[in-house]
Amino acid sequence: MYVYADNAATTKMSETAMKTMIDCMENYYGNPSSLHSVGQEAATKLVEAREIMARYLHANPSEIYFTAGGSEADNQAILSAAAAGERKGKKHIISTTFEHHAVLHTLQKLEKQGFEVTYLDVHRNGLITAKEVADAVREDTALITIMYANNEIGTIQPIAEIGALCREKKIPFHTDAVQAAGHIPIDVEADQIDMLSLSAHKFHGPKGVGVLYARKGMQLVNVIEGGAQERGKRAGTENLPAIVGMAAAFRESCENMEKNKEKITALREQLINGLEKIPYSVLNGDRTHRLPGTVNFIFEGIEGESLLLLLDDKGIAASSGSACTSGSLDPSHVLLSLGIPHEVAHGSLRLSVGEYNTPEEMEHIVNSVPGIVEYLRNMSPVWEELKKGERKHFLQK
Amino acid sequence: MYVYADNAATTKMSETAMKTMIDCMENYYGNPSSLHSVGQEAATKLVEAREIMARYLHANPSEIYFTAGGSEADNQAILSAAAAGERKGKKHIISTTFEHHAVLHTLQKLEKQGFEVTYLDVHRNGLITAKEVADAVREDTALITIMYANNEIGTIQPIAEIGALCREKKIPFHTDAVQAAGHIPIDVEADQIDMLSLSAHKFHGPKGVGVLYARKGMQLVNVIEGGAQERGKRAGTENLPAIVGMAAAFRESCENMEKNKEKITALREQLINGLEKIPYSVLNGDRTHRLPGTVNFIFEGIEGESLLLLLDDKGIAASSGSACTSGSLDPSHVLLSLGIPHEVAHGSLRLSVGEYNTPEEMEHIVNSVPGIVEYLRNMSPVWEELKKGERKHFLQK
Amino acid sequence: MLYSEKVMDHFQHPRNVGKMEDADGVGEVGNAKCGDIMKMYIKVDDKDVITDVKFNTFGCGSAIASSSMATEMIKGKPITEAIKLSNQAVVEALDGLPAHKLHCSVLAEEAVKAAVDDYYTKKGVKPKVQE
Amino acid sequence: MLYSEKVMDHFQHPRNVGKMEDADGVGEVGNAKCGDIMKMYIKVDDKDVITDVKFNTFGCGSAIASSSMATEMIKGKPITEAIKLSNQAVVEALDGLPAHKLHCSVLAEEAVKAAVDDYYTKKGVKPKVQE
Ligand SMILES: Cc1ncc(COP(=O)(O)O)c(C=O)c1O
Ligand SMILES: Cc1ncc(COP(=O)(O)O)c(C=O)c1O
Repeated sequence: MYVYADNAATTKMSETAMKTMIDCMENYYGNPSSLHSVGQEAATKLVEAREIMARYLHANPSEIYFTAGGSEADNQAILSAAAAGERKGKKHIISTTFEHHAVLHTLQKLEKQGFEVTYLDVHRNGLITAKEVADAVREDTALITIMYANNEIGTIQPIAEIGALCREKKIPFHTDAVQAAGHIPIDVEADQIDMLSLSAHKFHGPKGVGVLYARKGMQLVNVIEGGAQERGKRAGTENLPAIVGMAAAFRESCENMEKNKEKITALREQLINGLEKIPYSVLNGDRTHRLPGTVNFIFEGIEGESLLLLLDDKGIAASSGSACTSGSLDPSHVLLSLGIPHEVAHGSLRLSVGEYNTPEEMEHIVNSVPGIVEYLRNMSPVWEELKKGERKHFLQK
Repeated sequence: MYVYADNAATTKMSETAMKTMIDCMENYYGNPSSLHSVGQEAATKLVEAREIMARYLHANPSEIYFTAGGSEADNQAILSAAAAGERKGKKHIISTTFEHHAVLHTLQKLEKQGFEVTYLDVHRNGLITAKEVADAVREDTALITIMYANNEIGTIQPIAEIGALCREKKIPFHTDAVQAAGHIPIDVEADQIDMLSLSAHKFHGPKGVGVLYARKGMQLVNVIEGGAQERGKRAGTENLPAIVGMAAAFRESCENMEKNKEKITALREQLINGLEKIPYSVLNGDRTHRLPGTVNFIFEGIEGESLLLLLDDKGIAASSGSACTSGSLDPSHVLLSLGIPHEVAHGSLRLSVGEYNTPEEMEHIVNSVPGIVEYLRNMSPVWEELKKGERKHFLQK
Repeated sequence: MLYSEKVMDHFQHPRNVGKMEDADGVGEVGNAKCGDIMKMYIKVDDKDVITDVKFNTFGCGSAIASSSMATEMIKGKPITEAIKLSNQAVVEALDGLPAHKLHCSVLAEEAVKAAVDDYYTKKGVKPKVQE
Repeated sequence: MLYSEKVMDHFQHPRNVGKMEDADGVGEVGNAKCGDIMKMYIKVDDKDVITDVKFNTFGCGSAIASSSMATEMIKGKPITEAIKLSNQAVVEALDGLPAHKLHCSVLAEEAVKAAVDDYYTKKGVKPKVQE
């Protein structure tokens, strides 16, 4: 049995998305900017894809900008709001400590250019409140950017409340919805979102394509200069096969969302119930305000990479916020921002499941993890010291 | 018969590239940054693709950066050299008047930031000389960026000579090789190129993927901030299916280059010989220093868009630098930069052919164009005036 | 698709193309630099009704289609009605034009007005075109 | 692949894992904050030869593999040879390590030296580890 439980990293393409994409590569290879019929048929496909994306986000097609992925969309949204703010002398941004690097590194770039950023604490449960956002608002706040759902621990923020606040204060609101899109309902109208990023490969669409939703009236700056594609806001020959593949995947995900959500939530609960029995373990992030398919545990006394490799050996693909998986010395900034000490943050495991997974697979995971954790603990001098009381436990039980 | 003669706009994917890409989507869907075997198998594919691109450019794999296309690569190359130059107080750039918009618009952005750009005249034949570049060099020249081959008229610049000059003067040299790559031999070592952009969909690879080659030691700035992909220089989950598809297409194009070049050149000559018989027409760009497959003609007294639409009606897909095809009021900046007056620049026709075209198709084009030109001229008040001598001819014959 | 079926029909099968040697009014608008020139010829009977109309156009698909449509719309109409032809009416009759092509319909309107203008001038009547 | 077959072999089947109650020398290096701790136990006979060695490691795949490899490389060797074990030798024996994992081999080298250090200290001999 091989269990792919790393859907938050990337997903396998759906058959529908794949078929749509292949059909486009074979039959609609024209450049949508070309006047001849090969080009104009491609242009028609582009229009259709834009309409589909808009429909399921409750947006207008003219508010959809195709990008090469979530990172690019994040960069463009933030740089655009910053440029607009700067023109009015506003150089303050509100965000959180546990955003994706596509957001954080863009914010850091802006800090070097004189912007000030307030990074809201996300607490032990990985949630912020609209009140905390409101308290951080200043006269010169140019942008509030808060992710819809976190990629490592899966917590979902109160986006509609934050949206309402931003609208009231007339501050542009961007949300990185890369983990949320296709998995939980998103309504940019109801949520009062001004800009939103998503990436197709997180919902069984192709890689290398995403959307920046930007509400009418938002002024965008280009991340990529050149031709007049995407109404002059994103240059480069349109990646039509990927775009139509994304639209097909998004439609499929949204149409089946309720059904999938129910199924995936059950798988997630199976995992949580099984894994929380492991002594000295903890589930990261709020128990209920979370994505249907994302689970993140810490096991004291072990290091995440070893756990991953041994799980892989048992046919389970998972991920970790361990330092060793990223090549840096610090464990993931997400885990640290929850207030988890370095010592235990290294021992994290993320399992992210989707509609292609089965209860049998969850059983396999639940049966495999405890033994591996025990094996690694037995090899670990840290565990030895914890047992002997020479070291203090961070976790309960 | 349907003749696709717009290969400079975009190409149909090769079967090899398509198969490679589909195989990757189905079997190597993992995230190359993931530690489990699904991810590591993807990582291996990524390494292989990088090696292939490097091999056929005569570069080192560590000098290959995957981007979402030619435009992004152009932006990043130019912004990087500008940033490096600025640190040394160098804010002068040399380019040409007929670069692609991905280059020109990036240069214009830099001009707003205080850079000075010398745009070399490309003359009536669409060629510059290394001497002209040398004459433009200043103490504070931070970058020389000159396209390998022009996208509208197909002329090829003396890149090796310019490369040698740049190396001698120790000025970074970037070339937009989007039209050249896969069609004529490129050797970054021999040509002494420091940075180079290419885009897969111009050589039967997938859309939405390209390469920025940057010689060891070139300092890159990020166009897209975020994760540590591409050695920290280009964030975003790698678009692996497109990347391996590009590598497959590039290998195929390079391996078959000699054979294809011969075939395509013959097709091109068939077109030129046929079309230059049309009275008051002219071939744009140097007769010999040109891409194997690109032909650009002007026919006096007519407007390009009408010509394209009527050609399409006869099953011929072509393009034009007419103002009407771009939505602007001016005809293509490329044609104007050749010194062609607006009045005739509107009447241009670009035919770009490739190895999938046949002599029969060329015959169909050569047989169709004259009649359509005549029809449109008969409808044109301009032609009437030219005939009567009320208007002066710009073109001969 | 860039153009409506109507536009494509009028572009591919333009009505009333050609010169008219004995026109009562001729109007030429646009210029070659901008890539559009329309020349319109009208034949007017003694009841000020446009009995025939012809055009020659140098321009893009929508320029040719707009000219063709305009000629159809004024043919058989009294001059007083023809000069009321608006570019919006041409656009509507064509089932729409892309935003960046609307100027073609404006040219068609202007060409009609120029031809009528010329007709009045030739007749020595003060042109009523500009209201 | 991230790791060589050798690394994977030593990670999946680590040699000499465990504690040693009656060790002649024990060394612990690294710290939990950084995510790597290695503890090494050696048994030394009266001819200063390492007759047995064990390790416990908290850390990533390459940390475990480096520990395992290091124990194999010093087992049965005279102390004087063991203290010459370099991290490069461990890396080579493992058929390489990814650049950002090289510190694991350094830890392994340090763990051996710390154990030998401890052995000398216990024997009351001036340690010769740092040369
Ligand atoms: C010369 C040249 N440079 C850059 C580009 C941009 O490439 P892409 O559309 O793949 O971003 C193109 C083609 O569109 C081109 O022909
Ligand atoms: C929350 C979040 N934001 C942004 C991204 C970046 O998306 P992409 O890799 O498609 O650029 C990701 C995934 O990598 C993500 O999980």
